[in-house]
Amino acid sequence: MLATPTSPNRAERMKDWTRHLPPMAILGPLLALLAASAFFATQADNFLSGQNFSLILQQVMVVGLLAIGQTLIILTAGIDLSCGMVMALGSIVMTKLATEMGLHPLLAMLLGIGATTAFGLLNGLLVTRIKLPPFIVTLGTMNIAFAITQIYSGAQTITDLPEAMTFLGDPIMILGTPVAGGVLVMLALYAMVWFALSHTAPGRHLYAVGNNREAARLTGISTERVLLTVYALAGTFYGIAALLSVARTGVGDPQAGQTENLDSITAVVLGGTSLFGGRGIIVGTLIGALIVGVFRNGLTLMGVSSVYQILITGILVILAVATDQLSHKRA
Amino acid sequence: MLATPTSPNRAERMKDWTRHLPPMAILGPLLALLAASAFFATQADNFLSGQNFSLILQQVMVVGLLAIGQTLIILTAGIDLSCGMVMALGSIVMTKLATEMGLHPLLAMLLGIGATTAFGLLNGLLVTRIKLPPFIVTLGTMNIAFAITQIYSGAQTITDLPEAMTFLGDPIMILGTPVAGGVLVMLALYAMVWFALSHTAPGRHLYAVGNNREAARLTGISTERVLLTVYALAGTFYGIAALLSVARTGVGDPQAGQTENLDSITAVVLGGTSLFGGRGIIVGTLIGALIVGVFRNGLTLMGVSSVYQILITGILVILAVATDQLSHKRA
Amino acid sequence: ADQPVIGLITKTETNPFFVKMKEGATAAAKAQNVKLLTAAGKQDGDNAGQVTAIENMMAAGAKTILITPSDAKAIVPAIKKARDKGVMVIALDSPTDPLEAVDALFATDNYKAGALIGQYAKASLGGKPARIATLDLFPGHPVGAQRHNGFLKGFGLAANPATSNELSKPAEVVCMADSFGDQAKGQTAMENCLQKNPDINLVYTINEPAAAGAYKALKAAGKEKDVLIVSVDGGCQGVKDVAAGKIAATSQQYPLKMASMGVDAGVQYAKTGKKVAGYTDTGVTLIAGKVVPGVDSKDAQTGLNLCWGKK
Amino acid sequence: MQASPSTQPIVLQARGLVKRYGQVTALDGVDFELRAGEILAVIGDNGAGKSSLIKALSGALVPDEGEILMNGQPIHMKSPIDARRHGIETVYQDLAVAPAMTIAENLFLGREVFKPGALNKLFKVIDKRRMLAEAIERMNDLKVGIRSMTQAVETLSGGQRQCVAVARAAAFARHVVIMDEPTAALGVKEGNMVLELIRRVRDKGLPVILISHNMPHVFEIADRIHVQRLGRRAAILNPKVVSMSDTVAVMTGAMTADQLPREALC
Amino acid sequence: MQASPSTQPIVLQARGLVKRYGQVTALDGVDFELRAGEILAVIGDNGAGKSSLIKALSGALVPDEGEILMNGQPIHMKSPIDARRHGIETVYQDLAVAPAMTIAENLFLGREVFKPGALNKLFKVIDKRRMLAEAIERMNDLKVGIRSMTQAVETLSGGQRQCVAVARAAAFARHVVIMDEPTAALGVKEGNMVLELIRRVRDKGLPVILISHNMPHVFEIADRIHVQRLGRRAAILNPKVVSMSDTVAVMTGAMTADQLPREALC
Ligand SMILES: Nc1ncnc2c1ncn2[C@@H]1O[C@H](COP(=O)(O)OP(=O)(O)OP(=O)(O)O)[C@@H](O)[C@H]1O
Ligand SMILES: Nc1ncnc2c1ncn2[C@@H]1O[C@H](COP(=O)(O)OP(=O)(O)OP(=O)(O)O)[C@@H](O)[C@H]1O
Ligand SMILES: [Mg+2]
Ligand SMILES: [Mg+2]
Repeated sequence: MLATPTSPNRAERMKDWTRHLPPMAILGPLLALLAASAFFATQADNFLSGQNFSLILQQVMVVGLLAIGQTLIILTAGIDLSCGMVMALGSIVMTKLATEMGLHPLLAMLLGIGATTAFGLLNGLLVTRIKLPPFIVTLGTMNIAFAITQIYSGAQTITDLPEAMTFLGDPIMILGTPVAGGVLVMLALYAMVWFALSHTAPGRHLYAVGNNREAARLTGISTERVLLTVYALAGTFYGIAALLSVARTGVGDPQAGQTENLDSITAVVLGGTSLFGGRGIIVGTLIGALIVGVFRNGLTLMGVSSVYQILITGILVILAVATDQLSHKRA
Repeated sequence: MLATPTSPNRAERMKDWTRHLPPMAILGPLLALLAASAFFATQADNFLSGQNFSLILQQVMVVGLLAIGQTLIILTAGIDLSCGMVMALGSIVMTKLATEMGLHPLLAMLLGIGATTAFGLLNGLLVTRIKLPPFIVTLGTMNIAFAITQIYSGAQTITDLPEAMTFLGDPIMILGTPVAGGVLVMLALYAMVWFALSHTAPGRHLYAVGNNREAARLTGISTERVLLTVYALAGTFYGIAALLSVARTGVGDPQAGQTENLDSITAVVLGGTSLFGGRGIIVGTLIGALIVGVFRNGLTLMGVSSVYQILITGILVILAVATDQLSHKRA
Repeated sequence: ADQPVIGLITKTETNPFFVKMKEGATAAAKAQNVKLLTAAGKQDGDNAGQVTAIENMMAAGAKTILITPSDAKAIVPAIKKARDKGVMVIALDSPTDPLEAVDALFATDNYKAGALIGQYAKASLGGKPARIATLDLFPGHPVGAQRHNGFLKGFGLAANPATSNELSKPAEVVCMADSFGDQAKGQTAMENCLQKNPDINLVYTINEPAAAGAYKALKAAGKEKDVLIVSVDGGCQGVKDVAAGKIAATSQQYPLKMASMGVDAGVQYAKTGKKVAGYTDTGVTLIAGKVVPGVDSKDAQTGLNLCWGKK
Repeated sequence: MQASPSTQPIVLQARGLVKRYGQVTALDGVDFELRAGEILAVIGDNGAGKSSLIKALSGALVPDEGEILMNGQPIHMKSPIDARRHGIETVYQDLAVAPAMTIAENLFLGREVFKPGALNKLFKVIDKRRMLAEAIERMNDLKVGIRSMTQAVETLSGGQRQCVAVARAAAFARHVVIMDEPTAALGVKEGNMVLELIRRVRDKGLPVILISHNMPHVFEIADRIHVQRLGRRAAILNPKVVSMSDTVAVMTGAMTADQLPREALC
Repeated sequence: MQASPSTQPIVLQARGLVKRYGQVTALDGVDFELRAGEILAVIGDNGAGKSSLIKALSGALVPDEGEILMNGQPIHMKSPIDARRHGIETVYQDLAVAPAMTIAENLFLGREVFKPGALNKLFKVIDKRRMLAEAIERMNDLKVGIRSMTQAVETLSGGQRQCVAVARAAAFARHVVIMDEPTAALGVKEGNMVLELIRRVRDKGLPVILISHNMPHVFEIADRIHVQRLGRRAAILNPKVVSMSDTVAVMTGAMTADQLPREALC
C-alpha cells in the first residue's frame, strides 16, 4: 500500500498471498523423483548404483534435450507437437550429409542443426506472423517434417558414420562411473538455459511474454521477436538432440522421434511448468524427464511388462499433476 | 446505447463490429471442400460418382463421430487426446462381451458404450473436480485406455461377431447408391447435435461455459455439470464410434484408434471451431472430416503415395487455418 | 485396351521393408505396363487405414489388390467384401487369419523365421543354460508375437502357437522389453535388461535395427563378445552386421520377390481371368556368421546377394 | 415516492458472516440489512470485503460462518442459481457476460424461455423468437435502447455492456437487485443513465444494493449507506444528514461511528 | 509552484491524428498539445477516442494520418519502445503488468539493469540486487511504501497494483507521463494517494496527461482540460474558470465551445 500506517491485519493478510517461490515449485517433482527412486531401490536389486543412474541419464538425454526446447515454448503459452519429428529430420540431414555427401562431420552437424533451427523458425513465423495457434502450427509441421524425413532418407537408416559424429555417445569416466559425453552436454545446456532464463533480460522477457503477452508488448518488449527467438532456439535444441541421438545410436534413423513428442511434453508437465505459460523452472523439466526415465528403468528392472508400464505412466501423469494442483489449492 | 439520439456516426461504427455470423463461419471450410472436390474431379476419373462419395462418407464415419465428441469438448475450451483409445476400448468391450461372454449383441453394444461413457466421465471428473488441464488428463487417460484395451483383449483381435453387431456397416440403397447404415447414423447424430447446440438451453450453456466460464457460473449455470455432461456425452459418442468401427471392419480391433486422436482434432480445427472455446459450429466439423476424407480418397485415386499424402495433410492443416485467420483479420 | 490396375497396400510406407516391397512392385509394374496404386496405413497396426485403402483402390478400378495385413484378423471382413466384387486379393508377407480369406498368400512365415533363429541359438549355446532377453515390437502386434513365440519354439521352449498375439514368457526369458523395432529404443531396452540381469547370454530382437541397438548397449557394457544376438528380417544392413559379427544370425525375408510375384499374378488375372491360389512360401533363409552343426544356414555373402535395402 | 426506509420491513438480512481465504479474512463477522424499497449503498476501501459480502448474498460464495435471512426466513444458497430462485439478481464487478453470444442470449442466459409443448419443455428447446421479443420489450421498459438484440456482446462498447448487465438484473429480479460498481467504467452521461436506471428499478418496488467508490453517486442516490471496513460493518449512515467527509473518515477508520451525531446513523 | 500553463512551451503535440478500425473511426483528426510542467486532463464519453489518442501518443498504436511532435520535432513511433526512448511513460487502462513476476521485475520490465562488465552487457545479465535496491529507492522517492519488492504482483490488491503501475511510469519518465484512468478501480483513500502521486510527478517537472471519468478528480488536479468528442478535440477548458456542469455539457455535445465565455477556454 501507499506509505500509510496500514493496519497490521491487512499486512498479515498479505503474507499468505505470497505465492510459492520458485524453489518451492520444483519441490513436488523432486520429492516424486526421490520417492520413485526409493521405491525402486527396495524393489529391484540393481537399481541403486551409480552406474545405473548414469545409464538413466543417458537414456533421458535425448528427451531431456528436446524438453528444453519444449519448456521454452510452453513458457510462452505455446506447445510443440513437432519436436520429435524435427529432431528425426535433423539426424537424417546430418548423417546423410556426412556419409553420402562426404561433408566434414562438423559441417554436417552444423547443417543438421541449421535444418532443425529453420523448422523452428518456420513454426515461429507461422505463430507470430499469421497468428495461428501453436497447436495447429506444430500439428501441421509435425506431418511435414515426418514426410520430408521419409522422402529424403528413402526410409533407410543411415549407417557407417564417421567417428567424429558419435563421440558424444562414448563414455567418460567420472568418479569411477562411465558417463556419456552427451549427458554432460545436456547438463551443461540445462545450466546455461537456467541461467539465461533467470538472470538475463531476454529470459525474463520470455516469462513476461508467457505471463501476459499484451502487457509485455506495452512495456516495450518486442513480443514477436521473443517468440520467434524461442521457436528458432527450440529448433536449435532439437538439432542438438538429433546430434545426441545420432551419437547414442550410431545411426541416422528416420523412424526416430515418434514417441518423443508426447514424452517431452510429459517431462515438462511433470516438472511443474504450467501449460498456460509464464510459470515454471527449467530444472523442473530435467527432473520430469528423469522421473519418466526412472520409471521406465525401474519398472523394467522389476520385470513389469510394457503394457503395464504404459498403464502406470498414464496414472503417473495424472497423479503427479493432481498432487501438484491439490497442494497449490488455496481456499 | 441508452435511449438517446445516438450519433449516426456511432451507429455506423457499430455495424462493422458485427462478427461473422454463424453461417459465415463454415463458409471457408465449405469452399475448401468444394475446391478440393473440383480439383480431384479433374485429376482422377473415378472420383466424381455418387458411389465414390458414399464411399468417402463411409470412410469418415468413424472419425466423424469421434469428432462430434471432440467438438463438444473443444467448444468448452478443452481438448481430448484420448478419444481414439477410448473408442478402441469400447469396441473391444462390446465385441468381447458379445462373443466370449455370449451376451445379447444389443446388451453388449450398450455395455460397450457404457464403458466409453464411463471413461468420458472419468475425464470430466478429473477436469472439474481436481481442475486439471484437459490436455494432461486426456494424455493420461489415453495411456490408461490403451493399456486396459491391450490387457483386456490379450492383444487379440476379436472376430466372428454376431450379425446384429455389424449391420450398420451394410449398405442401404438410397437413390440407387449404396450408403452404409452407419453413415446415416452419423448424419442423424450431427443433425441432432446441431439442433441441441443451437436450439436448446443446455446447448447454449455449453457455448457460454466455453466462452466465459466464470460469467456462466455467475449467471447461474452449473458449469461443473455442463462440463461433466460434455465429457460423459463425448464418451458416449466415442462408444457409438466404436460401434460403427466394429460394423465397418467386422472385428473388434485392439489396435484401432491410434491415429484417430489427432485426426479428430484436425477435423474440428479444419471445420473452423476455435481451440479457445465458445466459437464454432458442429456442421463445420463434419465438413472438416470430409475434407480429410476427400483428400485421402482423391490422392489415392491419383496414385499419390502415402508419404506425400502425409506431407499434403500437414500443409493443408496450416493452410486452411491460416486462410481462415487471414480472412477474419480486421484492421 | 485399358491398363490393368493393381493396388498395393503395405502396413506403412516408412518401414524400409515395405519401402523395398513397393519399389519391387513399381519396377515390376513398369516392366509389364500396369498401373500401380499404392497406399498404406498411417502406422503399423492401423487396420482402419488399410480398409479405407482397399475401398479407394476398388473405386479406382483395381482388379487385383496386394496387401500386407496389419492385423491378420481385422482385415478379413474388408477383404471379403472386395472378393465378393470379383477382386483378387493376395496377401503378401503376412497371412490373414484364416488363411483362406485371401485368394493367395506370397509370404514368409514369421513364426518359422523365429523358429530358425531359435534353433540356431540353441545349437550355438550348446548345452549352456540360456538366459534370454527379448526385444519385442510393441504391445499387441501379431508379427511381434509370431516371431517371438516362433523363436522360443525353435529354441525348444514352451511357446504359444502362431495364431496367438500374446508373448510367451518361460523362465529362461529373464527380460522382455519393447523396442518398437527402433534402434534407439532397442538400445534403451537392452541397457535396462542388462542392468536387471548382467549375465544375459542370448538376445532375440524383433528386427535388425533393434539388434543394432542391443549390440551398442552390449558393447558399452563390454559384453558384446559373450552374448549372442539373433534377429529377423534380412535387410542389407542387418546382413552386414552379421558379416561383422555383431549379429550372430538373422532370418532373411524377400519383400521384392513377394511384390513382383504379386504383380505378375495380377497381370495374369487381368489378361486371362485366372486367379492364383494357395500359399507360396517366398522363403526364409537363415543367414549366420558361423555355421553350427545341425542347423542349415547360408553365409553372409549369400545373404548380401539376396538382401533388400541399400546394398 | 419511497417511505422512510428505516421503518420499512427488512427484506434481506445477514448475521455474522465470516469468509476466509486461506489465512486472509475477507469477511470478519459482518452484519447486513436491506429494507424494502430502498437503495442501500455499500462503501469501503479496496479490500474491505464489499465484493465478498455481495457474493455471499448472491450465492456466488458460501460463507464459512453466519446466516442469511430473506423476509425473516433463513436461506441457504450454494450457488447463484439458488439466489436467483430467491429472486435475487446481481450485476458483478467484472461483468458476467459471454462476449461471443448475442445480447438477447446474454439477457436470458441460464433462464431461457422454452417453446410451448411438453416435448419442447423436456428437451429444453428454446424459443428464440419469443426471447428476442421479450428482450426488446424489457429493455424498452427500462428505456434502454440498443439497436439490435442479435449482435454479439463483444461488439458493444464498455458502457453498452454495462447497460446490458444492469438491464438484465433489473428486468429479472423479483426481490432484490445487487450491483457491484455498476458505474465504475462509465462516462458521465452513461453513469448518470445507469443511476437513472437504478432509480427506476427502485421505483418498481425492488430494493437495490449498490456498491460504489463514487461518493457523489452514492450521496445522490442512496437512501442509507452501509460502511464496510476490515471485513465488518463500521456504520450505517444517513446520507441526508451526514457529510461526505465524515463518511470518508468512517470508511478509512479516521473516525468511529460513535463520534458522529446520532441522527447521522440509521 | 507551476507557471501559468498556457505560456509554457509545448512539449508534446499531435496534429490531425486519424485512426480507423475497419470502418470504425476512433480518431477523426484530433489535435493535441501538452505544455511543460502541466497536468492535462483528457475527458470524454465512452468511445470518444481517449484511449486511442493516448495509445497513439505512446507508440502502442500507429495512426493512419497526422503527425506527432516532441519539442517541435516530428517523431515517428512504431512501438512502445520508441515512445520510451523519447522519454514517454504510460500507465495503461488495463494495467500492463505480468502478474506472476515480482514487483521489482515489473518495475524494470523491458529496461533491466545489467551487471557491469562487457560480457555481462553482451549476454544481458541482469543485476538483481541493484534492481531491487533501485526499486526500493524509487518507490521511496515517490513515497510509495510496499512491504516487499520481491512478492509477485498477483499477490497485491487492485489498488496496490495500480500504485505499482503509476510508480513505474513516474519513476522512469524523462519527458512525459501518460495515465489512462489511474484511479478508476480505487477507493477514496487510494484514489487520493494516486492523485497525490501525480502531483508529485508534476512537481518533479514532468508534464502529465491524465485520462479520467472522475470529474471531481479532474477539477481537483488538472491545469487544463482537453475535451474529446467523437474522435476530435471539442475544446480546451480552464478548470479554474469553467463549471463542472458546463464541462459535462461540452463533453456530451449539449453545448459547443463557442457558447462558453472566452476565459473558460485556454
Ligand atoms: N478468491 C480470493 N482468494 C483469496 N483472497 C481473496 C479472494 N477474493 C478476495 N480476497 C481477499 O479478500 C479481501 C476482500 O476482498 P473483496 O474483493 O471483498 O474487497 P472489496 O471491498 O470488494 O474491494 P474492491 O473495492 O477493491 O473491489 C481482500 O483482501 C482480497 O484480497
Ligand atoms: N482494437 C479495436 N478494434 C476496433 N475498434 C476499436 C478498437 N479499439 C477501440 N475501438 C473503437 O474505437 C472507438 C474509440 O475507443 P477508445 O478506447 O479510444 O475510447 P475511450 O474514449 O478510451 O473510451 P472509454 O472511456 O470507454 O475507455 C470506440 O468506438 C471503440 O469501440
Ligand atoms: Mg470489489
Ligand atoms: Mg479508454
